[in-house]
Amino acid sequence: MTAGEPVLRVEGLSVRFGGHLAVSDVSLDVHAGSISGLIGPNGAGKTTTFNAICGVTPPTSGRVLLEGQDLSRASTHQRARRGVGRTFQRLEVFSSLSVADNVRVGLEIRRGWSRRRRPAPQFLTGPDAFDLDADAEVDLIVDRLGLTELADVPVGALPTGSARKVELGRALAARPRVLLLDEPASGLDDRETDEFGVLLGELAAAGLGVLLVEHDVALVMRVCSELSVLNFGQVIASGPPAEVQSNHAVLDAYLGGRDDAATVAVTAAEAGVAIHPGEPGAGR
Amino acid sequence: MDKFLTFTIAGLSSAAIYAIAASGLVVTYTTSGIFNFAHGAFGMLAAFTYWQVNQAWGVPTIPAVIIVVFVAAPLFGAVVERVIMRGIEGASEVVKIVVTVSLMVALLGLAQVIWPPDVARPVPPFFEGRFVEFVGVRVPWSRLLALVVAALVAVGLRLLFTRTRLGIAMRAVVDDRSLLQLNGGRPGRTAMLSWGLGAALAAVSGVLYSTEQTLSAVTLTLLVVNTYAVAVVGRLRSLPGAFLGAVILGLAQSYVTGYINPELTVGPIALGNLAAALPAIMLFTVLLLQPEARLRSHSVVRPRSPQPVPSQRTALLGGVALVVVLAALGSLMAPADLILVTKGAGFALITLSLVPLTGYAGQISLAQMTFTGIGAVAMAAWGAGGSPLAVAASIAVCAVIGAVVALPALRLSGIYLALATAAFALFCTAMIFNQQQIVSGGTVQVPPLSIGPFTADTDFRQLVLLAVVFAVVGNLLVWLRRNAWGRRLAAMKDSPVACATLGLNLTSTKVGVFALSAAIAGAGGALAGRSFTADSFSLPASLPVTMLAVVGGIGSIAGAFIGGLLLGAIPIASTVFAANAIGVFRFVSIPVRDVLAFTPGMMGISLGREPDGAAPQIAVGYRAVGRSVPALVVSVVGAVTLWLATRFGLVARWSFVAALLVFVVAAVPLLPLVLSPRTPEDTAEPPRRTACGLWLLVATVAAAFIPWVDLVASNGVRIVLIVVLAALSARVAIGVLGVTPEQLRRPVAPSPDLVGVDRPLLRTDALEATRGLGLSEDEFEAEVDALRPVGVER
Amino acid sequence: MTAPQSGATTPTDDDRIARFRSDIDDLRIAGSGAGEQRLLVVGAVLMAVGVVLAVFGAIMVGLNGGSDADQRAYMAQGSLLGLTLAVVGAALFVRYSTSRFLRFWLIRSTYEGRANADRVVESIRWAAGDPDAPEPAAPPAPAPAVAPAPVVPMVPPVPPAPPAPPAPPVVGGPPTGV
Amino acid sequence: MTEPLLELRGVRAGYGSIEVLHGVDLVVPPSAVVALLGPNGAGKTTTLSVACGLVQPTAGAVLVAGRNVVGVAPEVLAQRGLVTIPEGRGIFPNLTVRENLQMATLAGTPLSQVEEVAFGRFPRLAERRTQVAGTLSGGEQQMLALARGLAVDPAVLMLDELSMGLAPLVVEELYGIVAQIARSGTSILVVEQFARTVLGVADVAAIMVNGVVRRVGPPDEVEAELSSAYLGG
Repeated sequence: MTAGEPVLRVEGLSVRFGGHLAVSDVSLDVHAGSISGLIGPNGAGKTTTFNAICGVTPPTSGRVLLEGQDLSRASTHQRARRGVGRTFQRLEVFSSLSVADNVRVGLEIRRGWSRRRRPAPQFLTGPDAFDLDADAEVDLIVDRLGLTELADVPVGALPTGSARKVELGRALAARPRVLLLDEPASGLDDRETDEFGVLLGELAAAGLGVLLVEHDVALVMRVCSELSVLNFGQVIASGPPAEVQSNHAVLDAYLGGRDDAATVAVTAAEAGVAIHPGEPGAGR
Repeated sequence: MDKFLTFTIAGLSSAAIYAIAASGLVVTYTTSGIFNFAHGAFGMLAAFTYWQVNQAWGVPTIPAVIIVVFVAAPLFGAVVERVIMRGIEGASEVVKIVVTVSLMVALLGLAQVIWPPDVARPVPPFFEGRFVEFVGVRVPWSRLLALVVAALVAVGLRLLFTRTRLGIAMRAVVDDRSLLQLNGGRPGRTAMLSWGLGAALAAVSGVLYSTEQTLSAVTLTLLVVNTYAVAVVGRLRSLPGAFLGAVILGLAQSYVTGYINPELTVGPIALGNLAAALPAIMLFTVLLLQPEARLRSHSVVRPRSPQPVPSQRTALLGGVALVVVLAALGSLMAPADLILVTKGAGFALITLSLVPLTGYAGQISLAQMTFTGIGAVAMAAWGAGGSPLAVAASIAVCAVIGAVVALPALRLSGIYLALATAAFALFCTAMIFNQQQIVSGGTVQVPPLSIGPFTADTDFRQLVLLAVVFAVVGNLLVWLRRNAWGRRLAAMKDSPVACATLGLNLTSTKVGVFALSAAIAGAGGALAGRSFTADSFSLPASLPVTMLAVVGGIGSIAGAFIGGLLLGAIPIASTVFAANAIGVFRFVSIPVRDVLAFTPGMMGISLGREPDGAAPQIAVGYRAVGRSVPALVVSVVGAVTLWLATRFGLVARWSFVAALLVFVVAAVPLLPLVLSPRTPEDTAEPPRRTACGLWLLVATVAAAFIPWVDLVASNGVRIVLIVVLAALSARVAIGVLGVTPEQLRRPVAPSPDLVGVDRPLLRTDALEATRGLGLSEDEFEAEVDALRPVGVER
Repeated sequence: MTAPQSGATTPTDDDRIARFRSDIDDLRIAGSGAGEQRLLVVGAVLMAVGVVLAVFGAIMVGLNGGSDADQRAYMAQGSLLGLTLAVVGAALFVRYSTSRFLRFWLIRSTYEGRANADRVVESIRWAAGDPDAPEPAAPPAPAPAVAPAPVVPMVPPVPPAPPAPPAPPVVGGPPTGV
Repeated sequence: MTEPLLELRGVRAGYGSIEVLHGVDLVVPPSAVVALLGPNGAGKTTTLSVACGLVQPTAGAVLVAGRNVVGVAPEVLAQRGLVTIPEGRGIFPNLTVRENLQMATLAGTPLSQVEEVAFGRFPRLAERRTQVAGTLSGGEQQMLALARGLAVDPAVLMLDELSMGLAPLVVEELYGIVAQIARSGTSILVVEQFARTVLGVADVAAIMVNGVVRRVGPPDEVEAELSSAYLGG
């Protein structure tokens, strides 16, 4: 779809926790102005991939490139400053601060260092918003997310759906170049999910690269232009949604595998299970 | 060579004691997740109990050891876990630290009440007078005993944790608490056992140590700081690491004592105290070597209610009011009272230093008095004539030192900052405040500030100065909190990981706030304008600051003021209260003064659960009173009753003042909550509300019947004490209730469940009800059948 | 594939289930009643302590000895505090013992009311010719595999907050039906 | 005696202010295998946590053998025979295989019996009895977890995502064992994302979406709806 240099490129990323390989050799591209989806069953390693991209969990191997620059040595906050923004699967809002203040913190942290970075694209605030003062920019973002009436309410008192929007607004206030969204639609009702899909489209149109982890596959199919499917920490399929949807490997990943002699032999050997046609444990 | 061997053996035997103590610490920390700052106090209590049993009551050594180590100590540990620690499971780290620190202070106070420190209590070493010749060195059996016991402990713990189901279950709790439950294990019981075990190990180390050194409550309690340093080598979690740390520290201390000439000096600092400073040095070294802690997303902490930030206008008005009121009071006070109040105001400034650190940013420091001390020492050195420049320089020094101290610990989690500051306090006591060259004669005389024509050379002027400084700093903090930096601190407290992914450098932000806090504490020292004893900068003096700041309410300026007042008032109260027992206290022959010695600790323990403090809750409470008819009625009836009781001579006049104040400050604001019917989202269950109501009633009645006139001689002190009593009653009530301001704000709705029916009724409920009514099950079934349409089969 | 416990046959399984049922029946479930039970005890204890304190205070005052201050202190700490405690304890005790009784009584009456209402509704539906309505005289339809078990009719989740009667726990008329 | 051994009625539950279950009704009759299916995020694991007592529901009732057990500690239920093998391998990763089995004895089964069942059924575990469980392969870990379910003779067994991260053949073998346990009369509630693997074993299937049980029925009837529940179209 979008040609040219990806805004975020993940190359051969692996994360190992003790003996457990949570993410194994994952490569992804996210292009500016498009939404890429990352789906997969529970425990497939989606959130770990996110953590490794934004530096919360150190990867065992692999590289993360933002606009061609290697971020592998940067700390979490340095990556954020370069333009990696994210939301969290389990909400990480500032629950004692009001909605407006949550957004303002994101904005203020950005303003603290943005001079050292070339101007970032703006989202939600419209094209003429470059010289806005902080209050006006916060108001614009809050307004655009439909939270104006709740602006002074502490986020801790909000329902999940609204809190997720706050988290999104806060991430956008930092004006990232690529945004990692970890299940942003959970906790939203159907109408809110539809609105959220529209909002995502607008963000992409404004030039943001979005990597979306989401359970609501309908939403993913609707908004994403690229889709990667993760299982056992590996990318088992990627491509346009329609292609992925009809891919047998994906259906198997979600619904459970059918017998396939070749994979059975290999995987069984890996798992250290002896295959006996009949009774395996007659040891009584 | 002989000398080397001698010191090696001495070092190893103290290493053995450290190792035993540290293994107890590690066992409790890993299995219950609570770092027990009172571990040393457990050991101290055990050592004193051993003295009591063995020396005072004459029980022979072996039964005495069994009683103390195998019976009393484990029991004590288990009770502490059940009564105190279980309640703070899942609370924030600050709360856990404050509660265990409070326990340490309380135990220290308790020990001093039971075993007054002015009596020498020698404990003879085990196997006294028996030696082993070893390569020409005479080694006492007691030294060897320590080594043997340490080896036994190591082997025993290893066996426990690998061979017994109980020990394996303790490890399993760490792995996966809920899975253990699903297996049918009881984490609660496991935790009690691990605290019992921890306390027993503390007892072993305490008893062993007391036979080597003199029996002193403070020394034994502070031994725990050495233990921290030792345990940190194993990242507080590994037993072999702790044993290794113990060997390093034990040997290092022994060699330093043996080989470094105490007369040797570096600048003004004599190296005679280096051995005492070694744990701190070791702790810092180890902290520097630790890899940076991983950001944990979503650390599960009990959700707290957000605190309203006062407007700048309110803060300004409050500041002016504070200065005016204090000036007015001060001008009327007798000189003796004035000194005490001025002292209290100084403490208030020091507790204020914890507001940005603990209140805003959620970090903790146990060394605030140390920074005060550095400020005071610097001012004493440079500030002859009270130059404002010297004050600025002293404050700047504190800020810089604060930043340096915090840097290694802040990369790690909150517990390490607490450890590092505790170690720093000990280090400074040894290397600065106990140095004759720096603090001659054990006192620091801080020159009063002098700006132009104003010199704070009288107590009254000093009071006004402190009030002004408090108001200015308070306003500055409110301004900070309302602006970008303060928002960042609050955000960081709520979710560090989110801040990092927005681009905030957590370490530099934390270092900044720690430096600010150290600077304010330093200002408290530099501006105090009085003489301090070196003791007042020690770790035991710092702990109550942190504790009472949290008790007063760490999130707000007013809370800090209450905390400071408490801090000032408790020593005052214990000096002015009659040393003889009054009333029912006479029967246990405990003077009131001694009771006061361990109350601060008890307060911290009971109140640490609600770290936002009393002030905001009280403020919100008054607004709710107007909306609740029963609360209004009870308020009026209560006040009238008090007045009538006074009118008819049941209550003395000062007691009337006290009771009225307690009633108005503590009871009235909480009445709406105590009286309101229960709502579904109400977290305060009925028993807690009843307990709160009971406490308020008792506090008011007690205030009315305490014979204030006989207790205290001076009117000024009476006022201070009554205010403190009122604030405390409110604070305890809020602690008991566990309320949040929202609950007070919520309109009072009629209850759907006056008789407690709050869930769907089931067949089993009906059956139980029937049993309760005295009917048999058959009768019940018969009735059910009777209700059925004719012909329906069961 | 054989079952791990090869001897496991159906009768023992039924035994297992029966044992499980009786195990669960034996559970002492700490419902909302436990806290109240405790308060009931607290009330009783407070009463006792209060009385003891009061008597003690009275004796000490009567014996006199000591200063005026002591006298007053005893009076305060002993008698008055003791009496207060006794009164509070008694109040607690009465409050929770009544509420216990009232709750049982309410449960019973709502339970009966509900069963009654169900019966009436069923009759009406049946009378109106609703084909799904169980004939009042017939046994309830056999439960499908996942249908709610044939527990006797249930009272629905707490009646939606009726404006509650005033404070002291109802001694008015019983709620007729729900 | 058809009263269900486990029943959830109108259960609402969540974490903090986030409600995950919006009124779940579910019945596990005696000696039946009930499969709870649904896409991730639907609330299956939370449902299980409520059923075993780890999470307190904010509304509704959990009936075990007809009694409401809301508020009863999970260990008490576990000791009486409500056995749960939680998501992500129900093992203690830092304990050895033997020590893990020792933990299975907390519910009252003697160690000899637990080992006999575990090692008899999974000889591979016997070879690795001193190995730390976290270093076992995924399949072996799950066997270790399942060994507990086999050995302690549960009345109700709840399994969460037995197949997570395992190869299909291993999953099949594990479910073969589940079927055996079911045949011995234990009631089983299986939570599974990989629907096809359990449908053959289950007597009843329930599809859960967005915190409510959307459909309950025999597996073959429910299967048709699976793909729409998972892939949204």
